[in-house]
Amino acid sequence: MSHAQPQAPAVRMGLAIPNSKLCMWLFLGTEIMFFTAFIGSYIVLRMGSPGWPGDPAVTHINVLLGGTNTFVLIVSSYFVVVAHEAVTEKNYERARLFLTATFALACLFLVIKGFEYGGKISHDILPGRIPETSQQAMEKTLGQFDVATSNALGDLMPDEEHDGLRIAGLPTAIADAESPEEKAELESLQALMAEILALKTEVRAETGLTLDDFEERVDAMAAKESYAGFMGHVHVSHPIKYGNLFASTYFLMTGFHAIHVLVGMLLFAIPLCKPAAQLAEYTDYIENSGLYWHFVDLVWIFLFPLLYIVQF
Amino acid sequence: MRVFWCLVFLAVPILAVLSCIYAEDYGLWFPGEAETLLGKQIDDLFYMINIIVTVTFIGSNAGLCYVIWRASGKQEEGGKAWFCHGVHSLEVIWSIVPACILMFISLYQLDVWMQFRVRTNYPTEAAAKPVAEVTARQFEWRIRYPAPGKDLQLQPQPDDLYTVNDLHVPVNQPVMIQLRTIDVQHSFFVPDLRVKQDAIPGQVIPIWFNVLHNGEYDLTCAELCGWGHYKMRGRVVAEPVEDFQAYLVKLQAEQSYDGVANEDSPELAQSGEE
Amino acid sequence: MADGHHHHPNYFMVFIALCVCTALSVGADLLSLDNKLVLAAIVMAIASAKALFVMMYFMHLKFEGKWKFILLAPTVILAIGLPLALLPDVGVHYYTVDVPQDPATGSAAETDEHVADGHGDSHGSSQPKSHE
Amino acid sequence: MSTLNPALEHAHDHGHGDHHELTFVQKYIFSTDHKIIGIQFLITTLLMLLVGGALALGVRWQLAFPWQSMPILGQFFYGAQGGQIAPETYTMLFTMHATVMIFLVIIPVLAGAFGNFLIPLMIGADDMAFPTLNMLSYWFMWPAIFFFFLSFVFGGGQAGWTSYPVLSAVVEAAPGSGHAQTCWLMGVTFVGVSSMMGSVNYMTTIINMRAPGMTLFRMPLTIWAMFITAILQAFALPVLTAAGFMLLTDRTLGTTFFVPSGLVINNSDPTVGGGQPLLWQHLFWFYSHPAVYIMLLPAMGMTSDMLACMSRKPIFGYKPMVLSMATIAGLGFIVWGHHMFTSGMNPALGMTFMISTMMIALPSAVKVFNWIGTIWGGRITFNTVTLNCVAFVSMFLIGGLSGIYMAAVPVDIYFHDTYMIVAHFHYVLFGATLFGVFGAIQFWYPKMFGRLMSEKLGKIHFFLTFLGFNGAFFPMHLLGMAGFPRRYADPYVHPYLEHLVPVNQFITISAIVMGSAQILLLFNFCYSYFCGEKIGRNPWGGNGLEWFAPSPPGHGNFDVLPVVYRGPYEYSSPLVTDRDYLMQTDYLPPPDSESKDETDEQKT
Ligand code: HEA
Ligand code: HEA
Ligand code: CUA
Ligand SMILES: [Cu+2]
Repeated sequence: MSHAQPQAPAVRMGLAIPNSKLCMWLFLGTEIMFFTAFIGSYIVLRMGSPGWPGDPAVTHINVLLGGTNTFVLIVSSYFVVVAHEAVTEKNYERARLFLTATFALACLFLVIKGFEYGGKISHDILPGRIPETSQQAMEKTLGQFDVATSNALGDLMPDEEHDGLRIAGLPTAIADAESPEEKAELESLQALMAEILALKTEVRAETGLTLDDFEERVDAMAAKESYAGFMGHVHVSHPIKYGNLFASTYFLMTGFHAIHVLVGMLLFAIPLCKPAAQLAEYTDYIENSGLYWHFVDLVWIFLFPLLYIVQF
Repeated sequence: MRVFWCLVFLAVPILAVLSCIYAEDYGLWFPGEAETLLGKQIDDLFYMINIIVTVTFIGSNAGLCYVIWRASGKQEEGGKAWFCHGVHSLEVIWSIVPACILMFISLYQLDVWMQFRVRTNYPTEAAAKPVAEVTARQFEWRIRYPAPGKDLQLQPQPDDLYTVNDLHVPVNQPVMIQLRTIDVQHSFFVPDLRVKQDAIPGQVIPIWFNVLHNGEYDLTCAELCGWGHYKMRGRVVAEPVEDFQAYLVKLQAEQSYDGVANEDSPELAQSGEE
Repeated sequence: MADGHHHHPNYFMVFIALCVCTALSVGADLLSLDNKLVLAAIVMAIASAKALFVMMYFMHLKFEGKWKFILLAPTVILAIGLPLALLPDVGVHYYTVDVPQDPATGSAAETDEHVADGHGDSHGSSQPKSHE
Repeated sequence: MSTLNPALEHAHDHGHGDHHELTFVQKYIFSTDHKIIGIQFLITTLLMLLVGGALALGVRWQLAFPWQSMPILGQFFYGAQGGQIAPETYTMLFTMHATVMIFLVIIPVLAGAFGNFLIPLMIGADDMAFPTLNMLSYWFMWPAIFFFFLSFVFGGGQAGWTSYPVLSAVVEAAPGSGHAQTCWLMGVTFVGVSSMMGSVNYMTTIINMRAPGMTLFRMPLTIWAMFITAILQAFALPVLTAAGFMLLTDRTLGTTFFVPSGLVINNSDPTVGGGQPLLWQHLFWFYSHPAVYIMLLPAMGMTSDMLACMSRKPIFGYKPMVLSMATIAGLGFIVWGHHMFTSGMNPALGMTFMISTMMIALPSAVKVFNWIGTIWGGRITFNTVTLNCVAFVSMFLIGGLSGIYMAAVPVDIYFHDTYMIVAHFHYVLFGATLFGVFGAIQFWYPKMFGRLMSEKLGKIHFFLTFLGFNGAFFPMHLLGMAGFPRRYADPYVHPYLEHLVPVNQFITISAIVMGSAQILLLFNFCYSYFCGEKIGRNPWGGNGLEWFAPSPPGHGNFDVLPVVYRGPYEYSSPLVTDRDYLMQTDYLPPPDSESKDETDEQKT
């Protein structure tokens, strides 16, 4: 940055803070705007949406997990301050210790976040995949049926190339079956497929089949022992009205926040790789990455009530 | 060279003004008189702004050309430039005068805008009985009229009448249409009527206008909607109320003539996804 | 000048205050208030208080020079202004909105809803159900 | 040179060879020297100007000779279709034209090229605050360029540069645009990252690295403009980046921020979701309106400096100039809705936005009048720099005034998305900004390479460009009057536009003239590098610190740390009699009056 000058620099103009800190603050200003766009969009989209899924049982939003995560971040924020204080007091071992703790807490945060994501993913609460009307819910279940039968066909008739051929060849396969078990299996698959087709026709024709009727029918199919082997991943989806917008905003905001957490961990990892004695060179660095880390905490402080508590 | 360059810069305002004066002769002005009441007001506003802007334009260019002419002559006359950091009173004048003009322009406009867009200013009968629903779609305009004697419902009705790219409205009375789109954003633009309104996915937007003369007016799409954006050509036909009613009756007759059961056919014609 | 040796604030107290605030927000949620707007106001107020604590003490803003106002004033104004400006257009609707998911309940505009196409749902349970 | 500055006397024998040798790659490719980075930006953007211009000529060809085989390009690109372009291709042409021009030419040439080159030189710093970050900001341009070109290969963005959803969010809406639109968004993201790195760096540098004595109100207007631009960028750009991410996930991951439910697009299944397309428009213009000032303010600043120097006169009303730029920036944040007057926005918002938009003409007016005031009573010669600067003022006047018609909501109902808009923004973007840039190239070229650019070529280039420019874009106002919609591949399917073919042909011919003239610029640029007249530090008799450094400045810029004693516009000062300029570094022994100005106060 500074090069040998023929003259020693006289007084430079400017603020009495280091460039790096100034730059970090300016950067945080841009970050505020970045999250403003996300959070602002969330608020207005949510207000503009005629409804919002609020029931935690449906959305798998868990206030306690969110609260724990808030706590984790606050502790980590505190630890960063302590680490910075220690490094200014030239107590490098202590600084290192608290930095390590911060790093660990960041990991913990991500793990908890991972649990939450896992819960949503396992229920397919993912943007674009949530049925919002019973029609869509039934369609989705039918789609699962299609996958299940297609898999079953593939297992039973591995010789044919694709589903079309397999379906066409099903009667022949039944006729040629080598063992009675196989024959029975093929036959029950055939029966299942016929039933699904009937169900599908009924759903598509919009004859007024309600989701409850539909569920009954599916349950009845599931209850049949001969079908049990084919119904692996099928279960009746229920519509979550406005769930897609909910999932979109939820994943967007927490996702970008998580990316910021990862970046913060990277920032802390760098001095942590150095021996404690070298932390002296990192005084400003720790202060600045601390600022960044507080900002990450700040964002979460707002995300927590917005996403977890205000539910109606 | 000095004269040449000054003339080059002087040519800008002169040619600009001249070309605007003669533009009308070459079909480069509004495509005819505005054919709606609001359109007339819009034109009037345009001409008012035009006068203000032209005066500003000529004035500023005169100033610019004058100062470059004088300043480029200094070389020959010898002598130094005027050492002056600014004139405070001038600064004040040329901030306040434009401020007043601009404030005047913007406040003066509000009325027309409110008439066109603010719900409480919609003409009451027209708003109560929209003549048609126009649904934009890649790349055509689908029009749905209520059956003669009935009111337009937001929900399609079995006896609704459908056409494509051909909107008929009664002349000389305020009419309202409901604008929708079934896919991407489009914009309902009738140059002669000075009407333009985007059709936003997910919203139903009312537009009203009052066509003054019988005639056919081009309907175009003014918001990029895909490769066929340019060819969303339709027309708006303004005709006396009796003709309009007759048109609807004719449409109804045509539509029920299909041979299919009367009740169902409109739905077939309407479904946007075959 | 700003970096002169000022007293360190008692970080631990700040930390405790933050924890208490977090507990309060969770507590507010568990109260299950009837008026959700009150709840929203309470938790957002708590969040703002927390944010203020973090910024003032952890981020040292309390001890910085005047530049903090120059930097933060426009940011805060824009950050509040943007959602406010979006509100009249996106948060509420001036025109009728199509809500195919929900023909029964009203949307923001008073007018009736409108099913965009054959697939719009007009039957079935409109109450979301939990899975399993 | 200046006898008034004793420091400079022995500066010459220092030279700048006493730095350790850098390899070619370190010095010219991955250089962290702001001057090299600036020149890298400049050359890149000039090349991109050709690309963007070539795309524009494609657009023009189609409009003048619809569906006829394009001469050279047609065979090259669309040989398969007999040289004829498809409507999708037309859409792609103007989308990519605008993208290249805005994201790869105008923004980087102003902030990237001139911002980089001039900021440290003009404030008396040895380099940017963060040279490596600076280098990265250049190299992040390349992924952007890569993605834009990749997008091109996939068929190009097909939703205009404004990229309005649902057209841009749902793949079925523009079948050809599958990966292209995604790449386009990636490109925008990278441009954003690049500008963001630049802007925080510029702000830090300007705030913290000024030479002794360079108080805020002694900074040249260029620096003020760059500073304000950087602020605009820092606060507006993240919003676009965020919105871009939202659109990207809408396209790829199935989120539904901008896609309402129940749309049947191109026979697709009905969409699910509940998003709102208007949200994109708001977020996009929240960035892109400030962005048009990002594309203008630096040129305004540079023009102010050049005009003052060329008129040998102090800038007229320095503080009003600064204030008006700040006001433009401030108001620039609250006018974005004027792009959405017909979009079905809340009418109350429409009114608010109309008033704020009208008000933004006010600071612009102050600037225009102050430029005229600067020339007033000055002493100019019509060299290339002057010509380009006067053209800047004259063209900005036209472009700005046409903005007034559009700012009036009712009138904009008619003009929105017609060629009136196209005329408006080419007048401000090309007419103002690019003429400013052409002037700036001519003006600072000697500082970059130590040689003057050819005046003769420069004047011919200016004349042809000016002629072609006005010939091409002025008639567009009249097309707009006739209701000629923009973004039409073949407007003549509408009978009311049929008679406009000859006008379009005239425009196209003018555009070709203007395009060819740019080859002259490039030629001049290269030719003068080898054959231009060699000059010393201060060929124009300028006052700024950059003229205090050697031409070209060495590593670390200044052989003597400059100390600033006054503002940058003391041309024709009565305090010196032997010449008509008084550099910021010139020390005048105090008669008495000036001493109060010289306290090295700590200025924030
Ligand atoms: C450098 C870029 C630049 C600049 C500086 C401006 C400056 C202005 N612009 Fe422009 N604008 C664009 C680039 C720019 N614009 C672009 C790219 C688009 C289109 C985007 C797209 O859709 O693709 C656009 C579109 C656009 C629209 C949207 C039109 C539409 O799509 O319907 C509007 C509407 O209000 C507008 C208004 C203005 C105004 C009022 C100014 C003002 O700042 C101008 C102020 C200047 C003056 C007025 C001249 C000097 C003043 C005087 C001499 C004083 C006296 C004057 C009076 C008293 C009247 N612009
Ligand atoms: C800074 C920005 C900028 C610049 C400089 C230009 C420059 C030009 N633009 Fe630009 N234009 C835009 C920004 C810009 N444009 C934007 C934002 C849009 C809106 C897009 C949208 O709707 O989404 C637009 C749209 C637009 C349209 C409207 C398309 C439509 O709506 O249908 C037209 C039509 O004439 C046009 C023409 C031109 C022309 C003729 C030039 C000329 O000035 C170009 C002159 C030519 C050159 C400078 C280079 C010549 C080079 C050669 C001859 C050599 C060839 C070399 C190689 C092949 C390597 N532009
Ligand atoms: Cu429809 Cu453009
Ligand atoms: Cu704008």
